[in-house]
Amino acid sequence: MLTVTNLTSERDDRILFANLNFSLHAGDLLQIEGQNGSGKTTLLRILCGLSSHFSGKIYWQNQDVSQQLPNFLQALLYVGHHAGIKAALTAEENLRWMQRLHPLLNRCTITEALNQVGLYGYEDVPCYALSAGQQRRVSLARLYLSSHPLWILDEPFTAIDKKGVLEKEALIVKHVQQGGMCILTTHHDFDLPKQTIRRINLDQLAHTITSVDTTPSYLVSV
Amino acid sequence: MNIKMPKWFYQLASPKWSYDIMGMLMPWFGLAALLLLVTGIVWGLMFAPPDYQQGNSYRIIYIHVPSAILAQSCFMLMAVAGIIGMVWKMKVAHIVAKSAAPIGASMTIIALSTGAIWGKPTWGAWWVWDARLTSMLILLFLYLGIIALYSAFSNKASGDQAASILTLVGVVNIPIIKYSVEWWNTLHQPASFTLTKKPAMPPEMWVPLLIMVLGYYCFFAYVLMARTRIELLEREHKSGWVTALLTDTP
Amino acid sequence: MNFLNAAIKRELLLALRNRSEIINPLAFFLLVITLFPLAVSPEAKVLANIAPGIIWVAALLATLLSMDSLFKNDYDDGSLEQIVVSPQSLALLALGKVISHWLSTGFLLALLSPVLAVMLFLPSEAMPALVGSLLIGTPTLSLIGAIGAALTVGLRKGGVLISLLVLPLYIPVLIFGAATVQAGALNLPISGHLALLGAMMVFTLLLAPFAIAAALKLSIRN
Amino acid sequence: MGYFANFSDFINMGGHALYVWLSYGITLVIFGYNLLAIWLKKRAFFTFAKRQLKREQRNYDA
Repeated sequence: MLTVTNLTSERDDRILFANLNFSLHAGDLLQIEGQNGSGKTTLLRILCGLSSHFSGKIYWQNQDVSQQLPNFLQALLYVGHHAGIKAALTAEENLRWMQRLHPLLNRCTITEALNQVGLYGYEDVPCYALSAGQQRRVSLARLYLSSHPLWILDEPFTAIDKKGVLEKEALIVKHVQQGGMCILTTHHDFDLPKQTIRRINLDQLAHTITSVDTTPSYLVSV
Repeated sequence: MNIKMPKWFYQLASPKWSYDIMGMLMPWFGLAALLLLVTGIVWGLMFAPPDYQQGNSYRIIYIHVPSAILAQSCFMLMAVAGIIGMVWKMKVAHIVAKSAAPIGASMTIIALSTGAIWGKPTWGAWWVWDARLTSMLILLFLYLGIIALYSAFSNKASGDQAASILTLVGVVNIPIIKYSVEWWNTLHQPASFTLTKKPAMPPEMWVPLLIMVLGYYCFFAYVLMARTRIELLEREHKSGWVTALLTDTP
Repeated sequence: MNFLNAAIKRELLLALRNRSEIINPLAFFLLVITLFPLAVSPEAKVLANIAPGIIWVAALLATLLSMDSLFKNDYDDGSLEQIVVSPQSLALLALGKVISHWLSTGFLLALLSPVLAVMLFLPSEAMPALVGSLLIGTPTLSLIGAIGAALTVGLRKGGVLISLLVLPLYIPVLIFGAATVQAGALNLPISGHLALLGAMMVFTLLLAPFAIAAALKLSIRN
Repeated sequence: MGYFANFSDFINMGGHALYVWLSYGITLVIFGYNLLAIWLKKRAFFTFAKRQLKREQRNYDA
């Protein structure tokens, strides 16, 4: 269970968002919206502990995340802008290294995961020979491997074809329905029943701050 | 600047044509290299007379001199191929230059090591900062720089351009390096060190040497063409003729 | 412990994938040594005197030269981020990276150094001292250099900065390294010098990985 | 045996055996390396290209 209280982020003296409060329970799917530069990526990086540009508190299992760091990171899968793939290594070597980093990447074998992302037969191809889209799919193969409770995905559907997006979407929904949590940023709108998704729109938040800066932010739960 | 060149020159531009031509020439060069090298070595080692001063260690000349000559002419070849590649936009010329670099480097290493070993009996040390050996060492660094530059670029075309420019700069600098090393050598070299100018070599000495030089050139041509063909295949492996070639070889 | 082995194996695999990366420091080492006879004088006596010092300075500069790319590639393609987000200890990974960096530079420099000693007319009695001091000294150089690399990985012009940060820290290793070779050349006992170099190595081996891990986290988070 | 009286003289090279045979040995090794490098590159390309072709065929049929 992840809880965030009055999170404020400021980058080169520009307030990206302020007093953000939300909490995420098993089975929640949270979509962060906002146009580019509204701090979506920064928010995700703050949650993963990859950015120090913030004030406010983040709790994991009701304890401050800095005390809980080992098992917070154990439970977290972060897919960022960078694919995190070494071009000189083959797809299989990359994923085996990822498994070495994250013991929880154990739901299926690497070949099955690569198969799911449509890279069957590309196991031993060095990633520099793959296209950007294919490299992205190697990185996303982790979603099929992962049994992490918390997924934080930054624009997972970029450079992915229509069919791939639908598959990934189904996978995320399955993950959430099985009691997992997921925070993601994407421009793609899920065609899912409204009540299962919670959204935070950073633009609206920014709007409220600048216009009336005294009122604390509010939780948009639809 | 468009200078009119003979027809075969433009034909070389098409990778498939040069791939086939080189494929035909290779066996001949390979055979010639084998014959020339074997006769040259047998003649030089067994039948040629030793040097009256240095005795039999003089026989190292038959592998040292040809490799030194080849190391320098290979650099010239790379510069010319680089110019052709850049002026006429010929990919094959760039590939020839890129394939020649490692061979030139290996020839320089042969020249260096045999030269140093040859110096041991006469000068008493495994390595001496002699003018020729030092310039050869600097030539090796030029080669290593060019090879490193080729592999530093992921985009092959820009890698070729960059390395060709470095080769041109290098080839212009070779005489300057040679001259300054000669001058540095005379500046520091006490008189006793310089080898007295040997009298002209008798024919039974320079004939095997000539054969060895020709043998080296044929070997160089053989290896160069082999490397160029593989690089051509790698660069053109998306094109039709390579896939056709792949499907019918076992 | 097996995470350390996995990290070392991965780094060595990466180093072997682009072999020309390994040759550059060696060529630089040879090149710097060649400059001295040209600049100073080719006479055996002169060169033999300065040989220990210049071989060690050249080895030090060669190690420093290869420091910049230690973390840079991982930082650029996002794999460093993935390691910071994983539950594995960053210090162990840093140790693995430094060990594999040492194997592909410092160790080879030590093996190549007799060739250079011959070119500088260093008496052959000094060979064991030379190779020994380099084998024990270069790990310390790699460890300290890695701290500099980790501190500057996020900066654009980090390469130049590394030498500024790290060269002062190299001075003790340089002093005792060169002294070992000089003692060896004069047939004096060198065990004392080697012991001191060994002590420095062990000391840096224990502390540097944590400093590197902290520096990496800092660079990733800013 | 040409200039040398017998085979052992030839091997001895008038006392310079070490230098002559070391240099010829190094040259042989480097010539051999050049030939080996070609063979390795050729084999590496063909295995990679053939597998690539097979993969494209499969994707094409799928």
